[in-house]
Amino acid sequence: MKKLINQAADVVREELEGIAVAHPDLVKVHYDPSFVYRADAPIKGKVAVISGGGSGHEPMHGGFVGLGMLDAACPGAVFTSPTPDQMLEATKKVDGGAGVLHIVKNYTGDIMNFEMAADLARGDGIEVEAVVIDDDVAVKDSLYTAGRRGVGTTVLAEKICGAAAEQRRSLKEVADLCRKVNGWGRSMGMALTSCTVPHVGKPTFDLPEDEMEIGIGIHGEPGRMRMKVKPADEIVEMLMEPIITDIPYKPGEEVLLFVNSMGGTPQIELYIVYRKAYEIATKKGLKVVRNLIGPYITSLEMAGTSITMLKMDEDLKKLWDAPVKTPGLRWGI
Amino acid sequence: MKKLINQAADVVREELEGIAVAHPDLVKVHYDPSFVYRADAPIKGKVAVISGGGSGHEPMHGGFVGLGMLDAACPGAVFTSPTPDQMLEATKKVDGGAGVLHIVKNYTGDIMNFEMAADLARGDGIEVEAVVIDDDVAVKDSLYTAGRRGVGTTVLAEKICGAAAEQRRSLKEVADLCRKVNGWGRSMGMALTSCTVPHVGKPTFDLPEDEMEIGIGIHGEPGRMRMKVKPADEIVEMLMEPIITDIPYKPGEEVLLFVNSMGGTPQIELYIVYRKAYEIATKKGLKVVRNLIGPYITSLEMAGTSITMLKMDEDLKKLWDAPVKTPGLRWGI
Amino acid sequence: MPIAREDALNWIKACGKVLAENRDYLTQLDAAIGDADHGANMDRGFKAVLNKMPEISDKDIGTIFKTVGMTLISTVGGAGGPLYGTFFLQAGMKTAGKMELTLSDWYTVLDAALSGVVMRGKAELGDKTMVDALTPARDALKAALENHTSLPTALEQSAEAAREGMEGTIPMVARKGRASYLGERSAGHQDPGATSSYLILKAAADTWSACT
Amino acid sequence: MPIAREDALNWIKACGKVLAENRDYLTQLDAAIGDADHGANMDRGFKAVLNKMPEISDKDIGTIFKTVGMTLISTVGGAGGPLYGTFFLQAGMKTAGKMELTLSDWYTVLDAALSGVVMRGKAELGDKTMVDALTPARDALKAALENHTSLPTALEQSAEAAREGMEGTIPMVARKGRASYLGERSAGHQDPGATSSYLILKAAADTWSACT
Ligand SMILES: Nc1ncnc2c1ncn2[C@@H]1O[C@H](COP(=O)(O)OP(=O)(O)O)[C@@H](O)[C@H]1O
Ligand SMILES: Nc1ncnc2c1ncn2[C@@H]1O[C@H](COP(=O)(O)OP(=O)(O)O)[C@@H](O)[C@H]1O
Ligand SMILES: [Mg+2]
Ligand SMILES: [Mg+2]
Ligand SMILES: [Mg+2]
Ligand SMILES: [Mg+2]
Repeated sequence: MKKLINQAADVVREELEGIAVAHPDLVKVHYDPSFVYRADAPIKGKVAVISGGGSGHEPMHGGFVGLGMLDAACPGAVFTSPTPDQMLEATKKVDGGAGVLHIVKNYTGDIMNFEMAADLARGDGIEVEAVVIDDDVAVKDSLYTAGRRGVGTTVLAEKICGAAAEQRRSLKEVADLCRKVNGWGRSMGMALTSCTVPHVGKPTFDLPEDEMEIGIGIHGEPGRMRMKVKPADEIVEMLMEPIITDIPYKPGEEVLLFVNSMGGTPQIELYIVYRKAYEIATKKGLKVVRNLIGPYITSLEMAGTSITMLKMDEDLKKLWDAPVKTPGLRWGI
Repeated sequence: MKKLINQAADVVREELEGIAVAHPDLVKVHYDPSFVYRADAPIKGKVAVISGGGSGHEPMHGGFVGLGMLDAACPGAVFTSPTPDQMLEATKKVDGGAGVLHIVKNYTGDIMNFEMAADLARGDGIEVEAVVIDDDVAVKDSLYTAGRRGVGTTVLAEKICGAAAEQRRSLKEVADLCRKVNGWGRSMGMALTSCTVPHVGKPTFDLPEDEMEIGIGIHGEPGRMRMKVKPADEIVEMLMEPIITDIPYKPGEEVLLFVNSMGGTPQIELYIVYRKAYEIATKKGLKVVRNLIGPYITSLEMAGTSITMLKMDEDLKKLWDAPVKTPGLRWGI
Repeated sequence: MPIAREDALNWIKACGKVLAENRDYLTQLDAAIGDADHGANMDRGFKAVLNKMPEISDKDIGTIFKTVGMTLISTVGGAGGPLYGTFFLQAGMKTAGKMELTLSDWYTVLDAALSGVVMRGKAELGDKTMVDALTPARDALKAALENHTSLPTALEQSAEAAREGMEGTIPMVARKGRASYLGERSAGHQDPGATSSYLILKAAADTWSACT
Repeated sequence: MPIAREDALNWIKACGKVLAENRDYLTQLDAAIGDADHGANMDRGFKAVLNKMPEISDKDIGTIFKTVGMTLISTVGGAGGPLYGTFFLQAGMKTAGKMELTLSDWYTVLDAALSGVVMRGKAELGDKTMVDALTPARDALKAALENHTSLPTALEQSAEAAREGMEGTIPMVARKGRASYLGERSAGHQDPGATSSYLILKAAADTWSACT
């Protein structure tokens, strides 16, 4: 394993220390339990939007804390959802009296830990709503399983709900908006290489030099299937097909197209992917009105990409365009 | 070689096609000869700032075209400086009558190709100034050699000169400013892995699982020395020492600290690097007043980092903070 | 003698030891069908529990188990944290104030702990989770109780049933937890959580082999 | 017969062929001390040149060389593009309007081409560049002229001198071009540009072996 780290056990803490000295104007870091929160929190009368999850997906979530996006983010160990006390303390710290929205990715661990935290926070008199993101079309949705994973749509939901909270919408409105974004977003990802969890020290899976994994999540887990590496255009077709054939896109509709790097794939390749994804969406009659291209929800240094499409309407477009000032996403200010 | 590409020969062209459909509001793409230019170019009365270089360093330079930064960028083949006709046509396209600044990284090929282009453009009656960036302290500076490479400071110079041009400073002023930034910036980089040039199909150098290269450039070239991989903190010391002991930083001075990913190193590691670099700078009495952390001048998918420090003054701080709206760097607007 | 306070403490210590020893093994199992952290998670949690030992070494069994549960919840994270946390919290509820446990008490404890896990995770038998190891272990205890089997033998039978349940997860297609994302590809791999459950119950049988 | 227009065209074609054949070899040399593109660059450039052949097949030698130079400049990029571009532009200047070349003409051409390369790149002998192959090749031609050696033999001697010059770059520590960044580590590797220069001059000797 080659990484720019010191001890595997110190990775998350040292990363947080780096964030703390890098962005004191935007965020503060609380340790034990650890979370990143807006430097100006709590903001009186504003719904607080918070999220969390295992580390290793940077900039998500800590990099999205700031004006117009998250009020706090709780980093777990690498690929391990945070504990209830992290979410509880973060919730207490940023609650401005208007309630707190928990954006939860649909993983058993995240769900259970966040549920416990919400229960405890409610016990402390804080209004909490939790919305679960489950947008990964690589996983068959079913009542009898854990359901779909939460992936790329999470980033978009955090941006959009953060903007809505900034407008002083109510907790119920922001939570409903989050459910709408989740209902309108679909994602699928693939990997060219595995990633290496620092404390494991070797790649999570072995992938021969001529093979790839299709339908991966963001935790280095193997995908739905393994196959020979194909040209980028064919890979993009394999990702776009399940996204588009799933509800809810109809010809003529407007979409946001998000091409994400899993961490190790450089930008030159992302634009080749975007080019084809855009072509496919356009051919299906969809209007790509917004986009996002870069490493925003990663899986350590994994090479690969994920594509997310989100149906847009006027409200979503305005919320997307609203100012955001975080370490990982910034515009309009 | 595993990459999200189609044919190796089509990589740059397809990337440009992706940029064209991704950011039509910001940039346009010209093919044959190929360059990316501001959608609203030429801007009458504004000095145009342009740059170029081999592809494979994205977002540099094409991703830095837009308001407050570059007016045009010329991508060569992967790691191959562009040809004079690209720079000539780009120069003609964006000249708004106030002259054009060529920001050139100090590589023999770039120097010679850009010189030819500048001569031709001057022949066409366009005022052209060229400033060469040579900030890589890994390379001994000497009159008898090609001198230092141009690396991380290039990104900072493009941002700062772009802002100055936006203020309608004259060509001479913008060029002098660029020379000042070059004089005040120092960089050094290292690699944990090689990169693979698409048309070569295999890594440029073999690096055993427990070794790293120190003092690399941005073209997959081996570094000044190879050694066993060390903890991040020691690596950062090895990079910071030559940067700080070189002119021109004195205790009490203000600096911008730029921690760059070579492409394959994810953000979680960059913050661990930043943390230590910040600590070292602070211990030396330097005040880190601005920073930049992310993959901005890359070497395809190479894992590794480079650190750049730029001495700052009031003018540079204002120019750094000025609005910028490009695909790769955006704030204030 | 029945299972005493010290025995309960020793069991927790033994869990810490066996989970540390099997850290890489559990992680390897999790790498195949999950995210390669189960070993590290359990080890981190029980290391934190061992650090709490001085505080609870003179407490009743209920307090001991409850502290273990709280500590796991705040240090493990992932699915394992809430599930094993709930397991020990429920065990603590059934043993509040108790200074020793009989076989019948232990059955009640395991039954409540398992119910807590099921209530939290909503997994059913056959979903390829720790429930597939814990359920037969609980059932074996019940059968042993009915057959008036001795405590050590009952514990051995319970651990053996957990082992069979754990191995039984190998051919299963996961329906819960992270392995469920793999669909058919999850078959052919042993569930890491079922494995840690077996290790914990086996540690009980080993630690309490002299109890009666 | 001296070197005729067709011979000049055939040399250019031979250059295209030999550079395509040695594409990977040149890139490999460049990977060791540069950026792994010299082979691809030269091949791309000469492929573009070959596409221009129909346009220039009836032109004088000066136009042929000038067109090669312009094409290389606008398609090669890197250091190789301007250097070989200048090489052929200078060759074109010395052969403007000419329909054939004698040994003495060819010496003038190579001397001017080399001067162009030196003027553009400012490399000196021993800097580990193409200059280290081109200079002895030019000098060998001069000696051959003075010794009244036959054209084919002079060309062979010139190519052989280029080969020796090329091999002479192996122990050198680079002072110009990308290899200079490596400092001492550049020693022990043959310079890619010196190698392509040798290949080009060897192609001339091979193509023009029947000229006199
Ligand atoms: N819903 C559930 N009910 C019971 N056990 C579960 C459930 N989901 C997952 N598990 C267990 O948790 C184990 C994984 O734990 P761990 O790796 O610590 O968490 P995570 O899956 O969040 O990384 C699985 O092997 C499985 O036995
Ligand atoms: N200043 C120079 N003068 C003469 N030749 C040079 C000079 N710099 C580099 N070269 C030659 O160019 C070759 C490299 O060409 P190429 O790989 O095409 O360009 P780049 O170095 O830009 O990638 C070197 O091997 C060397 O022979
Ligand atoms: Mg996990
Ligand atoms: Mg090159
Ligand atoms: Mg796991
Ligand atoms: Mg080269």
